[in-house]
Amino acid sequence: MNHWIIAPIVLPALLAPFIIMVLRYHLDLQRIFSVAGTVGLVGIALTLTAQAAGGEIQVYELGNWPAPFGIVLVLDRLSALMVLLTSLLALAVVLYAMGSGWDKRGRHFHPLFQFQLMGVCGAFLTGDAFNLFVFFEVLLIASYGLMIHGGGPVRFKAGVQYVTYNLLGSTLFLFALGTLYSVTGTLNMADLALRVADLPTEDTALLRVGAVLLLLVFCIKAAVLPLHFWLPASYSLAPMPVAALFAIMTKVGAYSILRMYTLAFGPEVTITQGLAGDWLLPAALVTLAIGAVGILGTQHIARMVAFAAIASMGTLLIAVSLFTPQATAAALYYAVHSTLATGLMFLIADLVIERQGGRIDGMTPMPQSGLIAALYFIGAIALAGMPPLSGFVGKLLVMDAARDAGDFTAIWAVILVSSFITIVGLARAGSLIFWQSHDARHNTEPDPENEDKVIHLPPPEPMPGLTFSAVFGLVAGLIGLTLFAGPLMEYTSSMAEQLYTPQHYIDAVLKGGEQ
Amino acid sequence: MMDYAIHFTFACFGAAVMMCLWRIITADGVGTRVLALDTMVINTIALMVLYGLLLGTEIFFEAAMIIAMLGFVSTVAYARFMLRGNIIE
Amino acid sequence: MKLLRRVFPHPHLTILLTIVWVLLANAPSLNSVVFGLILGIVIPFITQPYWPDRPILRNWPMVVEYILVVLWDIVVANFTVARIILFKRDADRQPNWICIPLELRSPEAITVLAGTITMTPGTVSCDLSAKGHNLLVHCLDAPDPDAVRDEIKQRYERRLKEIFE
Amino acid sequence: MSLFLIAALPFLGAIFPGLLIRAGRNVSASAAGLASFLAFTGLMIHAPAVLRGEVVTARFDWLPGLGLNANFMLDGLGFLFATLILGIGMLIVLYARFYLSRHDPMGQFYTYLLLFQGAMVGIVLSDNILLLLVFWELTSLSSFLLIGYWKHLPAGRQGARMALAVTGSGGLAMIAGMLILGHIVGSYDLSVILQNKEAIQASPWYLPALLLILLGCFTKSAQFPFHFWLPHAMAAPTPVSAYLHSATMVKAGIFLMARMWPVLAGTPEWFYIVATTGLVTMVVGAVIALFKDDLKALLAFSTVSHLGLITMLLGFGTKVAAVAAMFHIVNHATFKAALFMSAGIVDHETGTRDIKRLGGLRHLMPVTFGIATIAALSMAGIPPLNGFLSKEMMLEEAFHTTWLDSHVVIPALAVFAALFSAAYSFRYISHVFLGPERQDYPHAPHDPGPGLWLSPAILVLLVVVIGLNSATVAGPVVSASAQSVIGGELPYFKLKLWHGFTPALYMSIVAVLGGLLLLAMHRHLERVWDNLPRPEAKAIFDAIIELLTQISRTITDGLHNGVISRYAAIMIAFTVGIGYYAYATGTTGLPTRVPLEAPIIPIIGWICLVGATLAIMWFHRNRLLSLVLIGVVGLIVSMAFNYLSAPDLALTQISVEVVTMILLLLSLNFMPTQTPVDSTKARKLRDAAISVVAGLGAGGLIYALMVRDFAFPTISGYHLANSYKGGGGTNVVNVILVDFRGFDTFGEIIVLGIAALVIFALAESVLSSNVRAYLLNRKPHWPQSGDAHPLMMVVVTRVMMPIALMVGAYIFFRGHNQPGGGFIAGLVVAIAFLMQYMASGYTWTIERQRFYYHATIGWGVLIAAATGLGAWFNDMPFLTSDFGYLHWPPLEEFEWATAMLFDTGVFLAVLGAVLLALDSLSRFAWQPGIQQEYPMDINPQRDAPPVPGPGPDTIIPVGKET
Amino acid sequence: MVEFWEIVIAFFLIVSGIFGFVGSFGMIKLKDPMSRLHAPTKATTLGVGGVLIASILHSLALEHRLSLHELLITLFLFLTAPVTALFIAKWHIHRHETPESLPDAGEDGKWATHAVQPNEDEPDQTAT
Amino acid sequence: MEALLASAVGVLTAAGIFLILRRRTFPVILGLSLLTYAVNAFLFATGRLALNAPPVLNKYADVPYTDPLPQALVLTAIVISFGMTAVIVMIALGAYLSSKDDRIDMKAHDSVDAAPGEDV
Repeated sequence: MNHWIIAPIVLPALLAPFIIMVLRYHLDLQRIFSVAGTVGLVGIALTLTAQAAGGEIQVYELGNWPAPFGIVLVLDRLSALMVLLTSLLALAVVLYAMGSGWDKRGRHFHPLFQFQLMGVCGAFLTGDAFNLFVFFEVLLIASYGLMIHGGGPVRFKAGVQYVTYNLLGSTLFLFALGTLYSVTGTLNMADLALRVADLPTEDTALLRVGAVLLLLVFCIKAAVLPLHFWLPASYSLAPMPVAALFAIMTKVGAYSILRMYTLAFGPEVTITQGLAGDWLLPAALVTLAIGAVGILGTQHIARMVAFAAIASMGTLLIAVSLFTPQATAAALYYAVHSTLATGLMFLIADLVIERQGGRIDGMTPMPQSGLIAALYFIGAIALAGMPPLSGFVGKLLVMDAARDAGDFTAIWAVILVSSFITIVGLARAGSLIFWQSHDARHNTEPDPENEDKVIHLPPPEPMPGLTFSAVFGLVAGLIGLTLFAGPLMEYTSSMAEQLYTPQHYIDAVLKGGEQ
Repeated sequence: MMDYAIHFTFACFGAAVMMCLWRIITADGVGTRVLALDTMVINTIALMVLYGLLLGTEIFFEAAMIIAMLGFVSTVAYARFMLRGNIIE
Repeated sequence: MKLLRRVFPHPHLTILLTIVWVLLANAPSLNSVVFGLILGIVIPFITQPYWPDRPILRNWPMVVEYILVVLWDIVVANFTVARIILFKRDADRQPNWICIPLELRSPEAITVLAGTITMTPGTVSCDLSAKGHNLLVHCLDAPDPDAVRDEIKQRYERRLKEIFE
Repeated sequence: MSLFLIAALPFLGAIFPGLLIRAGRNVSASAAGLASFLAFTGLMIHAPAVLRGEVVTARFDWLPGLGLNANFMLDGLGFLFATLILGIGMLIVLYARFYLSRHDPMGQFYTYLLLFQGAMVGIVLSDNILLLLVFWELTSLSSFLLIGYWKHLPAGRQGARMALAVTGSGGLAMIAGMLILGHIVGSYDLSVILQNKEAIQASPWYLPALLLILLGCFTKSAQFPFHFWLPHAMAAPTPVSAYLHSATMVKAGIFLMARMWPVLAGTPEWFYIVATTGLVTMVVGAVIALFKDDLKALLAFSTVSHLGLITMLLGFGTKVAAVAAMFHIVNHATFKAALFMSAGIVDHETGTRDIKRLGGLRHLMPVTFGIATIAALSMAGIPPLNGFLSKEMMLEEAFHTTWLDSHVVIPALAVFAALFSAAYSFRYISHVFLGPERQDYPHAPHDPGPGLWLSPAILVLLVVVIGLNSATVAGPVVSASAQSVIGGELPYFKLKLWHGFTPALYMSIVAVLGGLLLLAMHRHLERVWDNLPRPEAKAIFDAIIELLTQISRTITDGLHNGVISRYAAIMIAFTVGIGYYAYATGTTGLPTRVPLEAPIIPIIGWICLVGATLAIMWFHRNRLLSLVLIGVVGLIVSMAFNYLSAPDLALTQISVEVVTMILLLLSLNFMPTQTPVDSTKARKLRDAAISVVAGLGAGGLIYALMVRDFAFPTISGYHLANSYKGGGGTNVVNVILVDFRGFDTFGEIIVLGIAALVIFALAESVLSSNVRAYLLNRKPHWPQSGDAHPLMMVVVTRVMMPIALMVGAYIFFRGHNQPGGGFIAGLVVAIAFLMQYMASGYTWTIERQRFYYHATIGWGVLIAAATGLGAWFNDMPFLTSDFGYLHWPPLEEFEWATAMLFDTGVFLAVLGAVLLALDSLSRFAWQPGIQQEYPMDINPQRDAPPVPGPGPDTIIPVGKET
Repeated sequence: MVEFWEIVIAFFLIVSGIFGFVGSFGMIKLKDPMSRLHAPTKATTLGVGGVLIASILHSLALEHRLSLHELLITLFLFLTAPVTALFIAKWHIHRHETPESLPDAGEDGKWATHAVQPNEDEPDQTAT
Repeated sequence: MEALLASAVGVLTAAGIFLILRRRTFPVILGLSLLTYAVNAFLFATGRLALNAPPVLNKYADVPYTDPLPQALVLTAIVISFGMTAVIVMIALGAYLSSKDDRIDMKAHDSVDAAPGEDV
């Protein structure tokens, strides 16, 4: 019996209560265990990736109940990659959080962090629609805790909004699941796929409603316009390391769209035709545009990065919404890039905020800026999709994949114009924060009117070595992503191929049931 | 015979529940509202036992019992809230 | 004895709980009695810090008598009150407050008394005085408050005093 | 040397200056110089082959899936540019070493410079247009850094951003163009593309691709109307201006046009777009340059003009013009870089670059004067300098070119531009170096050391040598590069000084004489110029960017205005709309189920439910009342579950209901009890409309679902069939929860545990902030009554709590077979403890508490997980359950199941979570002074024997006996 | 025999129905809040009690098995209803009555609900 | 019966959403609770309605059972939404206490650098 599949869920699920029970008052030990757990997760994820690389789809039947009746975990290339991505990002984030001392600005950072990982990994691995809901909730509730970690009135307020919006989303999820169950009588995704394919025509309307509601739920998670409103405030007001971790959460939405809309409601299924394609692409385009506009239109670095996250989701979803193997391969590559880049940029934003407050107004001086400015520059390049980093490659891939779409001119135009606005916005912010402040420091006396705006923040992080190694780790990830774009792209292509031949998945899951 | 009696009783308690609701909505003070809610809970218990009687099943018993227990807790909580503000102090 | 006291901090409660369990199980069998007894021992053990000074019931026959009296009173009072509610005009009623000086001192006894008063329709025990020596009762229709007070003291408090003190 | 290495050397070199700067400025500069030199040497190794017309290549598959490959090739064109880049690069490294002041971070400078150099080399060596794009954008980025190098200068920052915005956007357009091009051809490799002229020019996508690519070229090469960024880039240190903005980066666009010339040129579109743009740029640049007082601005506009010239030549589309263009590239690079450096020297030594403040420097700075003069004369097109040669060729070509059937336009304008060109060149010499010496230079000027003038001197030497001996010195390179531009046979051309009395010669003479005349009239012209209304490019650009920013801000803030109700409204409306669309586009059949009858009791329940719900809407401002009404709703929903055969749900619903209500009450204690009116009528109407639509949607959907049967047999048939056989329980819902779908439940208790942790952490963080003081000084909503812990309540709780625990145990143990289970049991037990809290108060109870909630949650999750893991030892998947029967005489047999253990975990987690949440909330109300000694406030027994009544004023304090 | 039991059960049911109805009707009809407090006691006692007795009789006489767990509900109601009533009464006293409007509390001076510290409304810090 | 339940779901949804669209935290929380009832009822009803057919196996008789799966799902959903409600109540309380304002809306420019405790 191969138990590796469940390890990414069980490991954090055991670690977190252990930390709560035994290490509640020992921050140092918590840190050690948390990091060890995350490293372990990376190891597990690597193992899983290696197991999945061959193309075999592994099924884990929880409780030893056969497939459509019990819950199954399914490991294919895509889920393995997403778990790996999660663990890598998590490692960087946890190191950063320790180094910057964020984890001691409130209680229970590490347990919540582990639970969050559990939720995310579970969402990537599960093969059951309702179980997906449960893991969504796990990751959401942990994210609520992490988001308000550290407290403060504005953060709480943002927290209320975040929770409210997501509760609406969860409600919608239940409506969708109920509808799907009510029509098909199953919850297992593979079984759902089979039944959808054979559905009598009289039931199509209801099934379509269920399918589209599900899509909307995932779109909320993926921050597609006009369902993205939860993101800017919550990401920008969350502690930045947490926001960096949240970079993977939007990907959960994108992942789920890909999963459901290739497996059960795939492009060749006639009765769900036009549900995703018709509006998802325009929505993704608008998402990208609004994200880009937001980058230029904000006055705080955290909010800017939040909009950059939206923009990158826009690009990603453009590729997703094309629903072709080539585009999906591009989307997956871009997903990896955008996760790392967004995470990196949030961490950099934290470095800036800790020192300068994060306002993009050119008034607040930024001390010791050399290295951070360089890092910002790298992050901005990645986010804006400028060469030589993976953002550029990803953008090219997406544009190239879009070429076969009917309205590729619109796609290209939006991508390019958004890139332009992004570049202008990031350059503006960077020069105001890092360069203008030189001016402010050297040449002008502090403006008495703005005196009160200068925030006296706690001294910089106690362990800069850790913070910077986390940041450098992500930078290295981006560079690696660029250098090994070829092999990686091959791998994502094989993933896409696996996704677009859902029969293998269905066979693997349901054949397990006959044994 | 018994069926008629059961339905009569159903009607009585049904009417009682609705009167309680009416009281909850129209009362002038919170105290009366809580009282009406409490009464409503009690009527509901009766309804459930009746229904079990009608169907000849005991499956509703636990619910009735739990409601009897918990109705108390919530009423006390409301009252404490009105008296002291803090429910737990 | 001391050990027994520690293991069975609350014999009355243990019995009560065992009965409750058997009632819950609703199928008298050896299993449920044994199980109920185990829980009936464990639970008082867990909750004993919340019930520090436990009363002792002295007069068991009186307990039975008291219960029967109260049940009878409840039935009678129900009819009385139903008549008042259904047929008496609101203006004709004479609601009244009554103060009942208490001779009981044990909190449990006072509680039983107050509970009894409330459960017999027509009277509701509303408050204790600041040191617990008087009970405030509200009557739905009491033209003669003193009579009500005397009846309560006579019918209930006397018996309770015998039971508890 | 491999082309990879040549392209990589500058990048590798870029690492060192920054690292080595601690070792000193010389080391840093040497490292940079060495990198350039090595690359240059490597390049030169290939020189013979390239000059023979061979093409050196190096290939590496980077991202074959896309066609983005690290393919390099070195042909004549590439060689010409690479030589310029690396050669001038070395000179600039030298120059910069002495130019930069002590305070400038030199390591950074060289790093940026070499990054730029690498990017440029990459562009000219790329054999893959996507790779070229990569390097293309890299030049924009590195130039951004270089222009903004002096961070303290606002002009530098703005110039950098402007340059990035303009060239970056051009690059973006080019991406699209290149992708189209690659699509037409089917490959992104240049060598393949260059073979496919016919396919490209026949394609309907030719014009878009051409426009997009040219957009990139024009922005990069500062062609009108994108020329404005170049003068503002002059805020960069002079070495940068000399390098980027005269010799190399701005020529990237030219390079690309030359590169693409074989496939793109030769069509009318090409001619009219490129030649016209070049012509206009040439004229405009030249005119403006004459009136610039800033030395570098003058040179910048002259660069614009000359770039226009080259563009125009390429635009002509004739082979000779292409040769002339190549030749002028070389010449312009030499004299313009020298001019910039000399301007830098002047600036460096005198402290100003304002021509108005200069003059008469020829004696003070003789060396500089010499260098500048020769270079400027070359720029003016004075023989025998190299500038003359290429200008002649340009004029010659211009003379033969017709534009819209007119033979006059181009030659006339070309002469006009040349005339201005001569004029500003002369002005550069005369107004800076000639004329009387002045006394008011900011610094006392003198010639710098050789470190500064050596580089321009070398370039000037080249200017002269090429001019005198063009055929031998420049000839091979020009031919080789022209060969690779043109592709086929080279046309007949000769690089020499004297071509005879050609029209070009006359035009040249007119230009030079006219230039002198203009110089003489400069003062008057300037007055006219100053009074001329003309658009200020920077102001327009700034206004556009500012407008863009403002619009973005308006959109962003307007859209994300923090009003969650609007967000929610949008989401709901959108959802309903899309849902309806999905419904309307499908088909639905007739009802297949006979609806159940609705007797009187459900109808009453329905009335109560709807009435209570509407009342909540109506009275929602009265928060306590709404809570009471919510309680009614919960009660009825629970009843409905019971009625409709879901006893487990009913139990759960009602227990959750109570706990939720208590949580809400606890929090309401600290919040206002009334909601003020803050919605207008219209808003309410809008909200009502949205909610009604959503309600109709939800109700309609479930109705449509309920009247039809399942299309397939549901999977729950299996659950019913296997619940007892496989799961050992008769309560199928419970078996599903703890067995079939135990994993869901596992997640669910974790959710609950996390919720409690979050609440705890939040309470901690609130209580450790300054909110604590507020809480301590808070007044209650209304006066508090006396007797916080009434005697009756306490006594009843003493009996009720054990019974409630008993009920909890009962619910727990029967759960597997009858309605109940760990979850409900956990809630019931939690409520039992809650009763105790309410009865005797927080402090008193917590002192007697024997277990810790955190640990309870932890144990719960661990036990549940451990139960799951236990199956591993059986070599079964997580959560595989087992059950059996035990028989201990004289007891009857009873059942055990591992699922019970799992349920225990659920129980503990729920218990701990609920209590931790309630506990955390209760701590808000806790006051440090409250120390309760007694469980009840009034206890007559404590005072026994009764003392004669104390005075009527006796005060009973809360929770504390006097 | 069965008919007899049915009649008995029906009797209890009808009695409970009537009292349940009257209990809630009282809440509508009675005007002052204190009097309303008396109404639910009927529902609690005879109202629910009658149904429970009917239920016990039903299982005993018609299904021939002993089912006494209904007694538990009675037990709970009898235990809890007085406390509920007490609290609501206290609320009323707290809000609508003054020490003067109530009968004299004898030697204790005040009724517990009114026996608050004079400075209770002040910031609670002083409560130490 | 079906119509009753469907209309009840509709009314609960509508009322819940109406309250969610209010501008103070408390009504929003109430709205979320109502919406939770609605969705639970919805989910429950997807198993179709049945009277007196609880999914508790009867060893002695062959009786109909209603679909147990939606019930299990609703149970999970109830528990999860309880946790969520508890959290949002607490966060709302924290927001109110630390800003003395229970408006749910924020300003567009709100950012964390408003020092802790600063009134927004």
